[in-house]
Amino acid sequence: MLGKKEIAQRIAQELQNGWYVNLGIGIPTLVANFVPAGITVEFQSENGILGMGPFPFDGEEDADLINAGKQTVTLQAGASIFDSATSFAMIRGQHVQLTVLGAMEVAENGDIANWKIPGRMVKGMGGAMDLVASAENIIVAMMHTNKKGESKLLKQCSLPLTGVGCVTKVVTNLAVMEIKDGAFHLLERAPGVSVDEIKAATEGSLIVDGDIPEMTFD
Amino acid sequence: MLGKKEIAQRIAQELQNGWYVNLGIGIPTLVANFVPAGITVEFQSENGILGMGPFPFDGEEDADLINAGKQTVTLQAGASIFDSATSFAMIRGQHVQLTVLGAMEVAENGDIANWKIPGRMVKGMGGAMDLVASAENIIVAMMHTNKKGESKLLKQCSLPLTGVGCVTKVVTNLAVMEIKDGAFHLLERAPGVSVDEIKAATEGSLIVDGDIPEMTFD
Amino acid sequence: MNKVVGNAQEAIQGVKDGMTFMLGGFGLCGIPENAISALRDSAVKNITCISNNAGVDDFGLGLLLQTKQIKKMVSSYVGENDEFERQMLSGELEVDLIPQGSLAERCRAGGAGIPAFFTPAGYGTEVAEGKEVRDFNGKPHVLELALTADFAFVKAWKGDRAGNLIFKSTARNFNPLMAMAGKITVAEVEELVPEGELDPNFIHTPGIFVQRIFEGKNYEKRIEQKTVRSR
Amino acid sequence: MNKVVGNAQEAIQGVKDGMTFMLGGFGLCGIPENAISALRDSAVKNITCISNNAGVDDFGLGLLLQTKQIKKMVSSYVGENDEFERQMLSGELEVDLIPQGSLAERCRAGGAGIPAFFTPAGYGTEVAEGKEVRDFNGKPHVLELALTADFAFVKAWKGDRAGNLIFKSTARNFNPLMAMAGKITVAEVEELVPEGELDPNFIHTPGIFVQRIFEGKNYEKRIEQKTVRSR
Repeated sequence: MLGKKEIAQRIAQELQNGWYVNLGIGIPTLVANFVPAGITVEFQSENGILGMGPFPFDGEEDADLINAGKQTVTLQAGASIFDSATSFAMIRGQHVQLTVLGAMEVAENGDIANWKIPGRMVKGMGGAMDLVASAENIIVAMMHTNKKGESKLLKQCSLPLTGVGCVTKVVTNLAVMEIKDGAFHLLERAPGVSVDEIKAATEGSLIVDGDIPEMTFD
Repeated sequence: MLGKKEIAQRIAQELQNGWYVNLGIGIPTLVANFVPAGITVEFQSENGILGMGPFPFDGEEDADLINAGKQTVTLQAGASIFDSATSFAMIRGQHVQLTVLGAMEVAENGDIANWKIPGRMVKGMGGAMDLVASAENIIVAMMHTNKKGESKLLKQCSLPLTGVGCVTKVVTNLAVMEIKDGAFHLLERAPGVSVDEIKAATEGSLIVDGDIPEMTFD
Repeated sequence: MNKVVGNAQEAIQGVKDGMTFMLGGFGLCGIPENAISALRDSAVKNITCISNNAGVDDFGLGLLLQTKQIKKMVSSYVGENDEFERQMLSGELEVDLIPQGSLAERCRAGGAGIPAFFTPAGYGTEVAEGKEVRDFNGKPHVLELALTADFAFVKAWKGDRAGNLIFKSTARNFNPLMAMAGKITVAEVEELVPEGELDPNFIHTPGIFVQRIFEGKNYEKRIEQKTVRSR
Repeated sequence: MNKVVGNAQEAIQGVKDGMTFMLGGFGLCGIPENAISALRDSAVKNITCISNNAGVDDFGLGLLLQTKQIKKMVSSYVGENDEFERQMLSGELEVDLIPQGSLAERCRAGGAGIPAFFTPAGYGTEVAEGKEVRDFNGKPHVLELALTADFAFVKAWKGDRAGNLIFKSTARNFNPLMAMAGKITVAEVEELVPEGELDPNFIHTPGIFVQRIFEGKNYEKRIEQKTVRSR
């Protein structure tokens, strides 16, 4: 079973040289710590940064330089700053090659719900609806089940949707799955996790085709 | 009868303090030379200047700094440069208080034609269609009649339109006219020009209400 | 052009109950702190605020929520404000939640004379309910309308007397877009400079979009999430 | 990110007959001189060029008109080019004339994932023929579609290896918008600098919009209308 760090680490293996990548709040943010050696990617933050760097050293934080999670950050050489309309022009115009974000629910057809629990949690969608409606390559990073132990990989989302048929891959504490043809296709198991355990934790259709390898980490 | 310079000079009397003004090619460009003392206006050039200044001194011209007529210009203190989309955002969004442009024909309902003579002249509309469709205050600067002596103030335009029902005022070598309620309303005569001469040169409905004063110049 | 006014009180002259305001900023970054204080002191009420976020309980737009001056919020994310959530869930506050990119583009459109545009964002979600949907390039898009405001309040780093503005780092965010969309746009700046001091090539908001400008004071610039790494 | 290619010939690799290109510039100001020369030398033909103007007879896009490489022009104003007018009137050249603001906005929209938008420009004229018209705020507007291109060729003043660009004065014009709308955007710059040399706060075109960049040479920067005043 993976921790949050390992989920991020596994997702980082998906990065390709030259990609622009938008990382959501939570686990996705951690992906930046695991960029494989030898490849260069630039991180986009939808509040207006391209080329976002690590957190600043203590005492060097700048209230005017934050990421979309409102955290103080830094800029890398070659970074640029722009307004929110230009930022979403990049996103909507598919100039960003990969979006990684968290979810409360993902359905077997690629639907995602992550912005609202009616009558209870109403934080808003932020940029998530723009991101999932636009990106061609959307990886969800999340726990396989919720706090009550219920599957978050469903036949159909029960919560209000963020986007329809858009998620291409899901990486959880248990598995890596691709979404296509209306089903979760199991690609990799977390170390020590069996296919049966993954099946048991997955409510939506799970296709298991042949031998499923364990994830590997360098 | 006014010369081109005097037409521009008369139009300059319409300027109000604090206005942003777009001047078309030809007579309108000359308006910038006659801004009345004590008022400040800024000239917008649709290729991306706000705060356009006079022509440069010889030898100081810069190929990278031109106006919409492709003429070398200068910038005034407080000027700004922007891309073409932002420029037309200003125009379409009605942030420019006055547009002055030339015309081949103006109709009594405010229609204007100035971009095309089918089968003969096909230079294109440039920014004129955006300007006339957007501005609330559009003054046409032109000669009252064409080279053949035919009226350019018509019941209906014969050439392909640039915009419909948009011209608010016309200043010619003969007269100043306001357009409203489907007619040209004579406001002022050029020095030495009679109402009858103006009537004779105007094909569209011309309303002459009371005594029509001569234009005055400082 | 001289658009300078003396202070925030002068700058908000003309605000009336029931008006719609835009306020720049992302979280607490780049918010018009002086204008918000002046609006609170003015006691203007029943206002609609278009702002990406709603501040925190005791800062930013949270100040106007405390005093219940806000009738309606138009935002994309309001997760940092408990009082907001309480007023929304209890029905005291009307809320229109909008995808962040659509919010930004709708403000720009309002300023740019584009009354409506199509975007893929929100298709198939409750955000698209009641809106026209049309396919372009084989993909469904939602028709979104432009937003404008009676007043737009923005915060810049430097500005000149003609209203030209430059922003610092991510304090830019929604400010340039909202500046375009205000019938009256009020800019507060950390430093007011003479015309000619800002390089014309690097103006973020041309002065034509700004009607009033003043040098603000006592900027707190509160940090919401101080995150640092060890040396 | 390193997007640097050696020269214009390398930068145009992949251009094919029948493709659609965007070319920045207003008149002869800010045009991609090196790319145009390379396109002429490549003998690519039947191309569609989206460019505000069509150059003059012997410079700018006029060079590709001379060689009859252009099948169709999409422009707002072509009044400076006699050969253009001749080819258009004789029917050799297809021409789509578009209001300048609509052209600029359609390029931006293409880059920004906005497939269509409403604008007042052209309503009631032949430009609106066959297009949807809808009233907003009591005023008729025309639905215009986004434009994109197989290649966009832009010219900047300075650029870095990551593709970040800054433009000088009015040589900016359509360049930043077309940079957004090219599937492959090729930027030629007067000066190529290392990453980190351009101030992140004052980048006109973020590198994400640029796929290839090179330092151009022998810029002629011809002036169309030299206008001066006496001292």
